[in-house]
Amino acid sequence: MAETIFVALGTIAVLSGLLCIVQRNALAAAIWLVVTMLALAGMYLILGAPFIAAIQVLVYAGAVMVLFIFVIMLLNLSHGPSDLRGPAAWAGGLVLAVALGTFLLRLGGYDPARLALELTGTSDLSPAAVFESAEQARQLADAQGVVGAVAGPLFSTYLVPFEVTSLLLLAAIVGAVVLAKKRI
Amino acid sequence: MADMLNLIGYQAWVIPVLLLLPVAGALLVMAAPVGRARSIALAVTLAEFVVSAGLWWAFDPNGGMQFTAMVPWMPQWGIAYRVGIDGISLFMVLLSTLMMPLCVLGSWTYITERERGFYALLLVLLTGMLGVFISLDLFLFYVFWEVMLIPMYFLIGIWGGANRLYAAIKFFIYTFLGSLLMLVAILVTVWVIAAKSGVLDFGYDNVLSNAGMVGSRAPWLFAAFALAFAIKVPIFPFHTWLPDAHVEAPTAGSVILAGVLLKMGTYGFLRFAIPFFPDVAFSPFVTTVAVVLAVVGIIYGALVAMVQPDVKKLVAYSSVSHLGFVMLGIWAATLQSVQGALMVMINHGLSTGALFFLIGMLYERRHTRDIAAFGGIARVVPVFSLVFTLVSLSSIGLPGLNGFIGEFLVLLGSFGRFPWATGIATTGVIFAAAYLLWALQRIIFNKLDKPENEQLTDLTPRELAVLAPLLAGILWLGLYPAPVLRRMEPASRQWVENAQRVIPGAGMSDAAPAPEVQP
Amino acid sequence: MNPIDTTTPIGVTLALLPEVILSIAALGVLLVNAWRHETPADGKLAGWLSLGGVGAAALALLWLSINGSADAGIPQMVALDSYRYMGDVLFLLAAGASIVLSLEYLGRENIRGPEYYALILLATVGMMLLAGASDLVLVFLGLEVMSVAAYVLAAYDRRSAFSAEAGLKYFLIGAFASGFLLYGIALVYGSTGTMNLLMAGVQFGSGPLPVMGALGLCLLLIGFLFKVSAVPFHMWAPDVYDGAPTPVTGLMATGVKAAGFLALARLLLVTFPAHTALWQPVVGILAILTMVAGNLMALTQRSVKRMLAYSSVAHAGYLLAAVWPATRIGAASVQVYLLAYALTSLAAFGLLAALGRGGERDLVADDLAGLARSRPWTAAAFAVVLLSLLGFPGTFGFIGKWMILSALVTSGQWLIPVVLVVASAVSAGYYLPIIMAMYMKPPREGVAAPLPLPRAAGVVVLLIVITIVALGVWPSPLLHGSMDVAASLFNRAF
Amino acid sequence: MYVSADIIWLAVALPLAGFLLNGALALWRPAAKTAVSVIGAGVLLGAFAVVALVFRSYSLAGLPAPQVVPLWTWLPAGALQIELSFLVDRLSLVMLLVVTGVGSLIHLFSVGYMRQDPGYARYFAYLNLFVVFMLVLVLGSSLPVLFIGWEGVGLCSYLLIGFWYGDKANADAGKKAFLVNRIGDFGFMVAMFLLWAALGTLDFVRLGELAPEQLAAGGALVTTITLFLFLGCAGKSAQIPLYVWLPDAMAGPTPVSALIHAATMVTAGVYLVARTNVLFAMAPLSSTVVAGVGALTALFAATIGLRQYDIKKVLAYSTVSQLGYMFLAVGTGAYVAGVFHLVTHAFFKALLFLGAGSVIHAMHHAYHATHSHADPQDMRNMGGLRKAMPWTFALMLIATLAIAGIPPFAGFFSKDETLAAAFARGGDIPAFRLFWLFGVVAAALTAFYMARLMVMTFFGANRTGAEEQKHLHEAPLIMTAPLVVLGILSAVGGLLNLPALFGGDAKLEHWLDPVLEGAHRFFPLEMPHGQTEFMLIGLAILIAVGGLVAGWRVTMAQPILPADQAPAEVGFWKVLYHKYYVDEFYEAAIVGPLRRFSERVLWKDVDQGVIDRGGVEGSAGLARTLGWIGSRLQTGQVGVYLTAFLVGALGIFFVVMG
Amino acid sequence: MLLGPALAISALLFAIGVVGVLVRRNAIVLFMCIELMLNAVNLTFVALSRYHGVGGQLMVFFVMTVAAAEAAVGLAIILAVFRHTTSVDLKTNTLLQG
Repeated sequence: MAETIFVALGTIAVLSGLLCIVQRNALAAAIWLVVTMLALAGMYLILGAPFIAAIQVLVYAGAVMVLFIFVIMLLNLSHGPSDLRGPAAWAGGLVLAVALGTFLLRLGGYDPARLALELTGTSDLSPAAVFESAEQARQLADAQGVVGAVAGPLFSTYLVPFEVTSLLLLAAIVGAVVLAKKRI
Repeated sequence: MADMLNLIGYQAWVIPVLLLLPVAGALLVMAAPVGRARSIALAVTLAEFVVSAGLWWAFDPNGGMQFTAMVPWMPQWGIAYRVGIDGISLFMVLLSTLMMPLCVLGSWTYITERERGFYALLLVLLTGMLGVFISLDLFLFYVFWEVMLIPMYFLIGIWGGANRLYAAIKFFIYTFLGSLLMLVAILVTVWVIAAKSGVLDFGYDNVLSNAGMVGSRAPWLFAAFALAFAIKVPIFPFHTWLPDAHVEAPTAGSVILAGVLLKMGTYGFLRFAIPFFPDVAFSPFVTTVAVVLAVVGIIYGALVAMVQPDVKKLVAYSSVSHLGFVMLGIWAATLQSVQGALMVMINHGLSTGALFFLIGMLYERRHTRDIAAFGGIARVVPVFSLVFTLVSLSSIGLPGLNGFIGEFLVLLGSFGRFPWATGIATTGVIFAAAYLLWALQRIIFNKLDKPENEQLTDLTPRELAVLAPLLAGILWLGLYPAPVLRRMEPASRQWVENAQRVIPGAGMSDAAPAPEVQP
Repeated sequence: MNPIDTTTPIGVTLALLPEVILSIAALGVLLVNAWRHETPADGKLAGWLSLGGVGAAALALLWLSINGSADAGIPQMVALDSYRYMGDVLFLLAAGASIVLSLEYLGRENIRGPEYYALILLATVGMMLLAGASDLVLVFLGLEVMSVAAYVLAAYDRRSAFSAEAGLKYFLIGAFASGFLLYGIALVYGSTGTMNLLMAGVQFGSGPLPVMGALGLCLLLIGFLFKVSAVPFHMWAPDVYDGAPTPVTGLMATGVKAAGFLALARLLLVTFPAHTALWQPVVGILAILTMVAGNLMALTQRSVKRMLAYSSVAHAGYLLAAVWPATRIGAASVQVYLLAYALTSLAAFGLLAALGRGGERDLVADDLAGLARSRPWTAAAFAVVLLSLLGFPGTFGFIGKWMILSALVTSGQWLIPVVLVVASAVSAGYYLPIIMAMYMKPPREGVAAPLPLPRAAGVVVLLIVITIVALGVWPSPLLHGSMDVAASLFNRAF
Repeated sequence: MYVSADIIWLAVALPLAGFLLNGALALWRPAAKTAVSVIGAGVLLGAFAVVALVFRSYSLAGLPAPQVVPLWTWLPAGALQIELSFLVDRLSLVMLLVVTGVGSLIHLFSVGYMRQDPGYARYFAYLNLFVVFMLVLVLGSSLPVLFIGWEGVGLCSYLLIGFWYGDKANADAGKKAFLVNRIGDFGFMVAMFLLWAALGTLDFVRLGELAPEQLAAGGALVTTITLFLFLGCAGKSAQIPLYVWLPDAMAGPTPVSALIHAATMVTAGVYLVARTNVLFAMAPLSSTVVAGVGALTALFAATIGLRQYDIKKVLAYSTVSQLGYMFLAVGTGAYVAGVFHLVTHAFFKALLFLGAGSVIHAMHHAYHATHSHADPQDMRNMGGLRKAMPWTFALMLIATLAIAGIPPFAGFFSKDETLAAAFARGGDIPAFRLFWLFGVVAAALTAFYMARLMVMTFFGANRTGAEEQKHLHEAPLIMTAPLVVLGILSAVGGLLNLPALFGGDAKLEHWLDPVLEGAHRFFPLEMPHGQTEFMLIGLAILIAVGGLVAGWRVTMAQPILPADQAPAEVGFWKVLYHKYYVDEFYEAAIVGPLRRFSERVLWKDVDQGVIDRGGVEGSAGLARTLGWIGSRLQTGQVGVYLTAFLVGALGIFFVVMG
Repeated sequence: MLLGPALAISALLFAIGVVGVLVRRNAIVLFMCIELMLNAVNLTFVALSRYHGVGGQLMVFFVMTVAAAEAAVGLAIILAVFRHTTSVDLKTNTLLQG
């Protein structure tokens, strides 16, 4: 059941992603991108990452994409001429992307058993045994709540990166302000 | 004399002084007022010459490497300041120190702008050249080898002729490319030895005794060394930087280029490329290539020189021809041919240096080097003509003058090994006479038919002072080269013995030749 | 002797002291700017303040390198090793020099906004994190901090369409490359279960890489090769270097590139040391391509700045060649060359910034004609710098190339060294014309001599030139040190 | 007074001092002509005195062994130890006497002849220097030392031919002489190298010892060596094919022609063959070549001499022809005959040249007085000069008889000996019969053209011009006195080696015997005796007289017109007048193509084209073009950049993932 | 058992993003395609974090922050460019070239 939904959501994500890149209208493209993101959020949920799914909707689809749409409308880009390149670019792009995709799609052949095998180097251990610790950690985290499961490591192991994001945002804000303010 | 020098500890300080004095002089020149630049430069170069002259007596003709010194520089990397002089480098050093004061004096009134820079660069150049000849550490050698490029580049580029920029960059890149490949070869050689012997040492002796460890890489390494030196020599077909550089350089630059710089190439072969990889150098293939190129250079240089309308270019191409003799002598690897090659190196420095001085003097008077612009000037400038003729004859190889000594020894020594090549090379004496005499005729003989030539003034005392030492050298080495030959003989003999060890079928040259028949 | 306990917050703070100080300095600058941001003098004040921050960070770094020495056990997010400290020295140097060079430049080019200096500081923090990170998370974040600041700096000249376009190109391609890098991180994470560089390396072991790990390696390589502007990922570099304000170009060409290289080298040597067979061909081929293409294209440039931009691409090629051997001496040569290149390049861009007069974008070699007479010291400095870039003996640049060649040769490589030296010879074809213009061509009629270097910039350039020459003549201690530093990457007590 | 041979260095040092002094005067005091005269001629007389002293001591002591006078070590290089030392032996003493003796006379003559020339001091400096080198050549104890002199005399010849360098033709002639000589020197050098490679010595004494031991007589090696050596001789002594420089060399002052291009330098080749007679004797093939070339040259040059009008050109071709005789002699193995002819030729040819100089001197003054630009050397402008210049006429007549081979004048004996030897050698090697025939014909032609010369110059009506005639005068005493001495020598020179047939004791032959030991051993020659000898002598006299008479009759038969009115030559005469077009052939076949090849192919095409534009600038251009293409890809389009990015990314995937 | 499909979908999305980057000229749309690529990678992280613990999820969290920061800066830059050329079409923004 979960798998069916997962694949369906995946199909939606891929299709709307495709629609996003072929839409002449920038605004429509943005909307299709939002659809992809929402589909991805659903998939995160199925994959057992409810917190990520939530902020995917809130931050990504909600905030970031709104910013995009805002700028598109600010610059009045939705009525301009098409920005799609010609057939040559399409052909080239497709060839390159297909080549890239064939390499990356080899990842589709992974299942937990193979992952476990590659990780441990033996097939003696079952995937469940190999990933047992992760499973236990998740169960423990479930007990602490959706947020707690993420927040714990965030403020311990990942404290430094977390602090660095603040620097990142600071730089972004300063930069955006400097570049975007009218008066210089 | 030698005792007196010992008394003042000459052996110990001569090389450092030789290396540092010019640099100090250069700083002094830069710091002094413009008007004093040339005097200071002259004083410094003369002092340098006087200091180096002591080598003549202090040098033990029967000793090997002398005046050696070693100061660690980058100890972990096996790099040190290691220097020394032997019979091969002794005369290169003396030649350099002799030419430099003459160059200063020869530029006395010709260089009128940015004098300080000019003389400072000349002095730095001197250090660079001496460094190349006395380095016994490959890293040190490479540094000097390259560093000397810069002053020459500036000398050509700033004080050169109309097309100086082209010539300067051509000179630089040509040489630079070759020497960079040599750098790779140096590194490979030393590191391979280090890997096999466990000793990382850029010292000459280490490389010399262990170069066999490079194994099958030797041909490539030799090729890289050889390319760098071949460009410098220059060997056909790597010679085309030479005419441009010579023609565009100011007189002093041409003199140094011809007198000393070109010898670095042949010196490199003698000191590094061949002793390191004798098996490669004397393999049939390489020998064939080297000898063929040497002979081609001799003939080709002479023929092309013959048809040059620009007298400086003519002399430049003649250098290609002369250096061909050196290459031939080196590869013949007999005592006579190698000593001859060394003599050609010295003689070419004296004769061609003098020729460039003379051409420069002519140029300062007429501001042209076009042979066709002259003619019949012997009548108005007899002393000039006399000197010019004498120097030309020396360059032609007239016996009794220095040029003959070297060429004769080279050819004599090479004939046994390469009869055909030497035979063809000997025709070079015909062509040499052809191009120089023809030029001589068109410049100083024939009818004095250009009115502007009638006002030419003869050599001034200063110009005579520049030429006199060279003329003295030309006559001295032509008539009594024995002291020079004796000083270079032990080193040459050592070199030849090492070389002949790997030459198939070569006996020691000094053994009496086998009789053809026993009646 | 490891007084820093990185399991405690205070320990982490101490371990990151230089970064922390720089961040605080950035905040301080912003704070001061909130009130004072009107006149050029305010800009200078911000500049000096941030320079003070750099100085303080340097002191902290000194303290750290004396006291903090090395990690015990597995490094957490940030490595505590001399490799990181060495990188930090480089970044602080680049930042300090860029700041000093910007002081007059911004006023002259009429670039307003003292936030500029805060962004330089933040970019520097990003570099330090990127090069010092021992966890892919921090690699990514450090890279992004550095990049975001750099995007803004590139576009900082709001009056210049060039600057804006440079920012746009840098941003778009940079973000694109980040995607690849991120994918690579994900796959390494998937393949090993950890994002710690060392742990991942241990996990990969010495057997063949699984498909996921190999794909991850590819993607990471792509991400980093973009950052270091290796051919064919280099095409943004000339445009961006050209369009950005010159001191920023200097920072990008030195600091950003150095951070990329240091992180790349750390990644390859710590995480993939056993899989040289996979990545050495890539690095080798791209090193050759980069050296050749960078030098050839630099040859055709008229604008000095753009020429230096291509030259910077070429130097990336040399550095890639230094990464190739994956040995201790190789790692040492990466550092030595980075330092050599950074110093030289900073001086070059600094001089370029000072020589241009409003819109130095189009400064061509002939504009420098006769400089040796009007400004002999400037010309001499520029000449030394160019010779060092060329790798001429007697300069630091030569020592760098010497190291790289040594490293390659000891690994039995000969093709890359040969290409390297031939490419160097080609590079003489574009460095020399500048020297020629300065020394061998007469000044152009009716063109006033360029202004003298601003005092602060002059001091910086002078110091750099002295260092270049001094290290060119007496590199022994530095070489020795670099070998020790390189050892910190290899000799992990485990 | 007995003197050791060691003082022979003085004979060289004196002219050297003369050269230095005169050279200094030439540069700084060119007007001090008296000093120049005293120094220039004085040093030569001094040298002659020294040589005479040594000769006397030597002959009194009856020393057969050569004396080596070492000066200093010149070229020490391992086994090669070349001393700068002089070899005083019987052969060199003969040459020394000729060189200093005839040289002194010519120096004296020059004092009068060149007095008016502005380059007087320079002239004497060169002339003294020439003597220095000639003496070194003669005295050199080894091939390299001889080579110093060998090249040195070439240099002086070059300088003196081009003495009046203001005229391009003269400068050209000097250069040509040097270059052609250089071709010969090439052979000389190769011969030295071969000898060194084969024997390990270049010293004459050692050569004489080692060659018979270590070389195979008649072997390829010794043949090669001698052939190369002969190439050198052919250059210096103007033999086919290298004779072309000598006629042009007449551009120099006439005393120079007498000294260098008749009496001394050009005979150096003959001297060298005689010096290395062991080698030549060991190589019969080479000897045959030498004789053949000599005979052919004798004939060939004589034919050209038939149709020349320039008095000096006639003498020049005559010299070439006579040198051919000498080579015929030495090639035959009659070394004594060769040297004998060398000596007598020195006397009479010097006399002829000086006589011609005297005539030219007179003609020049005559034309100078009237400012005419006619050629003072063209015999068509002369005629009837015997009245104006009786002394000159008489002395030249003696010389003519001597060269034509009329007994008892000097030339008869030497020439006869040569021809007889060739005839005798014909017994073993038939080719020599042909050479003999050449020699005989050449002898007839010699007599013919000499008669023609005398007739055109001294007989018939004067063609100089009405006004000019009055200015024709006999030369001053300083010029005629040397002529007289030479005239006596030409008349009685035959006594030097008077054969037994005429009651002589063949002095020269006995004198030279020790020198020629090796030759006798390997290449013995049995001279004809009795009837054959008489027959040959008779034939020789007949031929000589016949030639003279024919020359007289043919020349007198037609009226001679002055040069400016003379008709153009036709038919074979034209070919002869143009010297068989050999110069033109050399120019068209060798010199011109070589120059064009050097300029167009080597310089323009190879050097500037292939190497410089193709290789050097081509690679620079290639780099630039590649760079340009690269930067064309740099379009500024982000799309392009991203595409390149992806291509690179895929490349990495391919490399890593395979 | 969703690992394989998740990774495949992620790869597909990534490739689609790449195609988009290659075929669009509008800077904003191009940037959106890059966002698509980042989202694709996020899916990989989440799928993997199921087996390797929470680190992957945290990485996604950081990526979103980065995306936000980039969006702010990127859009500001686009605005700045727009101010100069009144176009966000990359075809017209080629001042720097050669």
